[in-house]
Amino acid sequence: MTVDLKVTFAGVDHTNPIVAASGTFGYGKEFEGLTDLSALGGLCTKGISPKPRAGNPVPRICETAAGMINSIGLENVGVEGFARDKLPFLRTCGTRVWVNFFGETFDEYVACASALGALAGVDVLEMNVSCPNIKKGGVEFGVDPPVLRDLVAACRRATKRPLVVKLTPNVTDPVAIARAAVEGGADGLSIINTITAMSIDARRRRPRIATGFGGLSGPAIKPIALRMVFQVARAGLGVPLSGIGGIASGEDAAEFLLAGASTVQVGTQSFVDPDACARVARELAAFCAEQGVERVTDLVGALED
Amino acid sequence: MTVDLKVTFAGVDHTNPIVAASGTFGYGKEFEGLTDLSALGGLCTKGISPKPRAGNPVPRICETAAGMINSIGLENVGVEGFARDKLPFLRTCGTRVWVNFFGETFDEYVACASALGALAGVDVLEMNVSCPNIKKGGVEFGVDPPVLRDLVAACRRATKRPLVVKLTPNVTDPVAIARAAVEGGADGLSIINTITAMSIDARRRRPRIATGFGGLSGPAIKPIALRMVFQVARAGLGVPLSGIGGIASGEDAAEFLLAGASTVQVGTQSFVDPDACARVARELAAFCAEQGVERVTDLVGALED
Amino acid sequence: MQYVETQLSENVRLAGGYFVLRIGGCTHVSAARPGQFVMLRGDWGRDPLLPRAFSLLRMAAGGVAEILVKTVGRGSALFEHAPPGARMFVLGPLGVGFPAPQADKRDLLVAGGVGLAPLLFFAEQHRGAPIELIYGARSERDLVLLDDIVLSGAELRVATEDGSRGVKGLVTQALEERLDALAGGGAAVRLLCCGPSAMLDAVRAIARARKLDCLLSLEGEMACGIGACLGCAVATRSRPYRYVCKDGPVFDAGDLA
Amino acid sequence: MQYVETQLSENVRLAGGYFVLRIGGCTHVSAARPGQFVMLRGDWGRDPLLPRAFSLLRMAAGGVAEILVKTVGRGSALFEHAPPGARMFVLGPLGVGFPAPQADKRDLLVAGGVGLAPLLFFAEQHRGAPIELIYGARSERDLVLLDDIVLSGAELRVATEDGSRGVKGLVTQALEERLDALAGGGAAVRLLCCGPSAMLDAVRAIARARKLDCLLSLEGEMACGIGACLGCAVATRSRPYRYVCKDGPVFDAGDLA
Ligand SMILES: Cc1cc2nc3c(=O)[nH]c(=O)nc-3n(C[C@H](O)[C@H](O)[C@H](O)COP(=O)(O)OP(=O)(O)OC[C@H]3O[C@@H](n4cnc5c(N)ncnc54)[C@H](O)[C@@H]3O)c2cc1C
Ligand SMILES: Cc1cc2nc3c(=O)[nH]c(=O)nc-3n(C[C@H](O)[C@H](O)[C@H](O)COP(=O)(O)OP(=O)(O)OC[C@H]3O[C@@H](n4cnc5c(N)ncnc54)[C@H](O)[C@@H]3O)c2cc1C
Ligand SMILES: Cc1cc2nc3c(=O)[nH]c(=O)nc-3n(C[C@H](O)[C@H](O)[C@H](O)COP(=O)(O)O)c2cc1C
Ligand SMILES: Cc1cc2nc3c(=O)[nH]c(=O)nc-3n(C[C@H](O)[C@H](O)[C@H](O)COP(=O)(O)O)c2cc1C
Ligand code: FES
Ligand code: FES
Repeated sequence: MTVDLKVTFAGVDHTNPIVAASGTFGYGKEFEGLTDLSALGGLCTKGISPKPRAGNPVPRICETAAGMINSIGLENVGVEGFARDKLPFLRTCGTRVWVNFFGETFDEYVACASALGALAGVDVLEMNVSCPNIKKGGVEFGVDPPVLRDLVAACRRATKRPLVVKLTPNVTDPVAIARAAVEGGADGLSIINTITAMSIDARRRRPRIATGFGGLSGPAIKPIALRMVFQVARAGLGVPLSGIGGIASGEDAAEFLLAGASTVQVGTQSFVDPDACARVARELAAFCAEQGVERVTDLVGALED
Repeated sequence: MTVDLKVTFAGVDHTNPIVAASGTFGYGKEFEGLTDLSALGGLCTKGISPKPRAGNPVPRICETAAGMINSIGLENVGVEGFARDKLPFLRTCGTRVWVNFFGETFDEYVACASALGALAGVDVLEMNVSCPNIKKGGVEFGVDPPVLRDLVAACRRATKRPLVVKLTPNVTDPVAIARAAVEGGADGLSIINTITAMSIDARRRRPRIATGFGGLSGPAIKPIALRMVFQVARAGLGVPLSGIGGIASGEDAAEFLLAGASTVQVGTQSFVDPDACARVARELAAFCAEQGVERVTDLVGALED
Repeated sequence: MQYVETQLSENVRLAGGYFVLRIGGCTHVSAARPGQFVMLRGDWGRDPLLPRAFSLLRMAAGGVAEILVKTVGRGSALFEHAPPGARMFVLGPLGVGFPAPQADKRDLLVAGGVGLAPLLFFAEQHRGAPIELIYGARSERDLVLLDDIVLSGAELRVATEDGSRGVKGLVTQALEERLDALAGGGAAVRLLCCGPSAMLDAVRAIARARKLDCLLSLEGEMACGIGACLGCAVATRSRPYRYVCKDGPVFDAGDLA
Repeated sequence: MQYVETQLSENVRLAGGYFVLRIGGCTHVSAARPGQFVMLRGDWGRDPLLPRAFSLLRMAAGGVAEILVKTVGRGSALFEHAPPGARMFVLGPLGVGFPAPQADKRDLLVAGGVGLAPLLFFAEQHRGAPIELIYGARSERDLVLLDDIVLSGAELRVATEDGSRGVKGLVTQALEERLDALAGGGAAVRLLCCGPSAMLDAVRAIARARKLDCLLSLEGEMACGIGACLGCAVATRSRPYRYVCKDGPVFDAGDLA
């Protein structure tokens, strides 16, 4: 049985629903020779800011049970460096190019959306709103519905590209946050970013991450991510969802599709196995074939409950 | 080196900081012959409601990466059954008796606090506020600061026993919630309860838990729990904290103490190894000895950051 | 009773994806009765987190516990690849096993898949008692340990869905035929059954229709195996819920709700 | 390059909690140079989640990769207990190794703990070159593979903190003494060092003071080993950060910030 894996997400067609998650796939080039990049539905870059950033001091990562914490500090080459050094390669990969971006201020977000949206070869803009809002005492932009709505609306006005908002899971009510993003004009939602977490070295009496807190990712968070995707899907906000969190197999991907996502992103698993995205795509195809699912889109939201 | 493991929590002295977490240790009796109950600092019972409850349909549990989801449905013998059939044994265990309780309404909470608080042999009352508030459309009592403050205040008036409030982690701002509980009169805070989560059987296209959502526990959530304990500890609310979430070893316990907890609870690990609580207590003593820590209380909040 | 750390002695590959784990150092389980189970963990990290329940296939000399496993998920796959010498953690014996044969009854054991394990144990333990074993599988290559069954002295009948061995059809058809053949439609028969849940349901229906004593060994989602997590609940007539790990895994079919 | 699934051939226990894993089926790593490393995972679930980096000790005939491990945490403990036949997943060779000996320089290798591995590999690979190895440990029983070092032809000096073997004192004292004894304070010497970070720092300071070429093999928190996670950053003079897995693990001491 041949399975049709094609999906359209935020108006952009993808050869399959598997997208490499931001910050876990470098700028694509890092995985050349380690996997077949054209086997991916899409590839999301490391988060880009207006200016280059050197990132946080080490230690930046530590392992936890079935997961890891990172505080890379959004190290990136900046908009210009990206356009000059990274995008040309990405355009040759035979996969959809998602560009993740962020700012430290409202204006930086808008500048980034505008500049990146103007680059040919950028298929989808993904807005990372899990960054500390300096004006509001460092609380994430993404936790306050009115702030988020305005921020998304401003970015929305700055570009015509498909604009996907990546939600933070560190909230009481993900649906309220999702609704605010959609009201602001989001074409899709990515769910979820990392969960704020901490690890302590009891012998050294210090946090294992230089910055104290970091973001938890990996299989450990999958059940939380799946719950949030399902909650938002059930709210019927009218935009497609990209499910993220601990996906490591085709069956994991299918679970997110059933919960209501129409693309899924593979993050931490690419560290465990650089071929993970392509393998998940293969396994998803095999899963569909085994289950007699002709079009992968038939899985989307097909959970019986 | 002999290590002094004694702690005082909410005015009650404990032989060591290790408490068996609610819902993971039955009513104590289940572990007779499987571990030395008198080696525990305390033992928290399954959550008690005014009337007995049969609990949820099966499947009630499923495994996830380094964790599990449960939706037992707060099955319990009710206040009367507890006083008659369970408490007499608990009083003979040589450990502090924590009684966890909950209600479906405001009045049920108060009735429970009052009835349980009147029983001799109950050392600590632990209030589970992660239950759906039927009046508010099933949202947990514990996510709304004003509601929580009033609920705690009402229970506070109903009993003189030490009253510890067990916080839900499903919130944007754990400090705001913690503050509300303390304003209501809590003598201590237990942090955290399970995180709302979901698991899907992709082949059967159904949630793996009969009720759809359930609570995630185990090592997977430890980094989130540790972060929340640290956040609340740093806020300096003036009440002691009991750290909970994925604790499986003496070193895990030490991490929570360093983050600011003065007792810790071992939950899911008792399913992996019925001797876990006693083992964690032994390992914590060995850790202190190795580190030259004379009094376990010296670890509390001693993180350098 | 505590988890005992020990080592895998042998990992015997059988047909059809089945294998037998022979675990040494299990003298603490030696007194186990057929139908009882152990909780088993391998030498892995915190994932899979929970131990797995396995009915005992037999207790061999020198404290070697044997269990019959088929790979279905993550835990069993890790056991499948565990080489001799791999560390194992074993708690048991747990639960309530099958009651011994009764003087006036013929025991008809009905087995499917890994459900063969406790029933073969029963047959071996009660050698000489009037025991028959009806063993069903999809196809001949899913049948395992046939020699052991024969050696146990149990009268063996095989049913395969594709007819590649024994009677063609479901094990329940073979059961009905056998009951029809027995005096009084098998009135002096007791059914002991372990296998997939569809099979348990079908056997239970037959027992109800023919008013036969029937004991079923159930599975259930287990976290602890010791009655603490309340995960393995099963609805019964005598109480709202009983627990597979404490009150079972063997239940009187008549008590199931 | 992909993770290759293979099996542990042998798990050789050495003194002091050290052991050597001999992993068959590693022809893909055969061309590895001393100082390069592999990412290794065992047959466990999703915890520990991440692979572990190990410098190669040597590549033996028939594609057998050898690594020297000491148990310090969860991953190494699982490897310690892995019996022959256990599944292993190996990615490599990764990173940049030690540059080959230079005609006009004497190589002084300074090793501590598992840091011996890449340096012994270097000595074996460059048999005949003027190589000396100064090997430090707390005590005699923490010294491993001494015979192999001698066989490699490297001139061996041992320093133990308790004086139970070789010179009493830290490895850096032995290094300073040796440099003093060499013509021109060791001006025609290149230092290659791998060991605990305190040792690396001390050797770096000596190299700086004496203006010697110095190459250090660093460790760092790694998730991926391929330059993707940006976890293994190390601050350098030439760029704000370089990465242990891509740009190292061997760095010119002069470039470290
Ligand atoms: C009392 C008792 C006795 C048991 N005795 C045996 C025995 O003798 N031999 C044996 O092999 N197993 C036995 N089991 C089942 C065993 O405990 C495990 O559930 C089984 O090995 C699957 O575990 P896993 O980790 O491989 O699968 P998991 O990773 O836990 O599950 C993977 C997938 O398989 C499904 N699944 C889980 N269990 C089963 C099952 N039993 N049949 C079909 N699908 C399943 C799950 O829903 C999931 O989709 C027994 C269980 C109980 C409760
Ligand atoms: C390039 C490179 C090469 C390496 N080569 C080798 C090698 O040849 N042989 C070898 O045994 N290891 C080597 N390591 C280290 C190895 O990758 C693991 O970090 C080490 O085995 C510990 O892993 P673990 O899972 O046992 O400990 P973890 O569970 O990851 O950590 C447990 C505890 O040990 C601490 N810890 C972690 N690593 C070390 C360490 N290296 N020394 C002291 N404490 C530590 C952690 O902070 C933590 O407190 C190398 C690392 C790198 C980056
Ligand atoms: C090392 C690392 C770096 C990340 N960087 C970014 C980033 O720059 N922008 C972003 O939106 N998300 C970032 N993320 C979050 C991931 O894209 C993803 O949402 C999260 O890791 C959960 O998915 P996973 O469990 O599959 O890893 C990063 C995650 C990791 C582990
Ligand atoms: C099966 C199960 C039942 C539980 N029942 C209760 C309960 O009745 N009341 C309560 O406050 N918490 C209950 N909890 C939550 C635990 O007490 C604990 O807060 C949580 O499991 C996190 O700790 P852990 O990771 O160590 O398990 C339950 C947890 C589990 C796994
Ligand atoms: S398995 Fe926990 S109560 Fe039965
Ligand atoms: S280990 Fe990931 S970048 Fe070096």
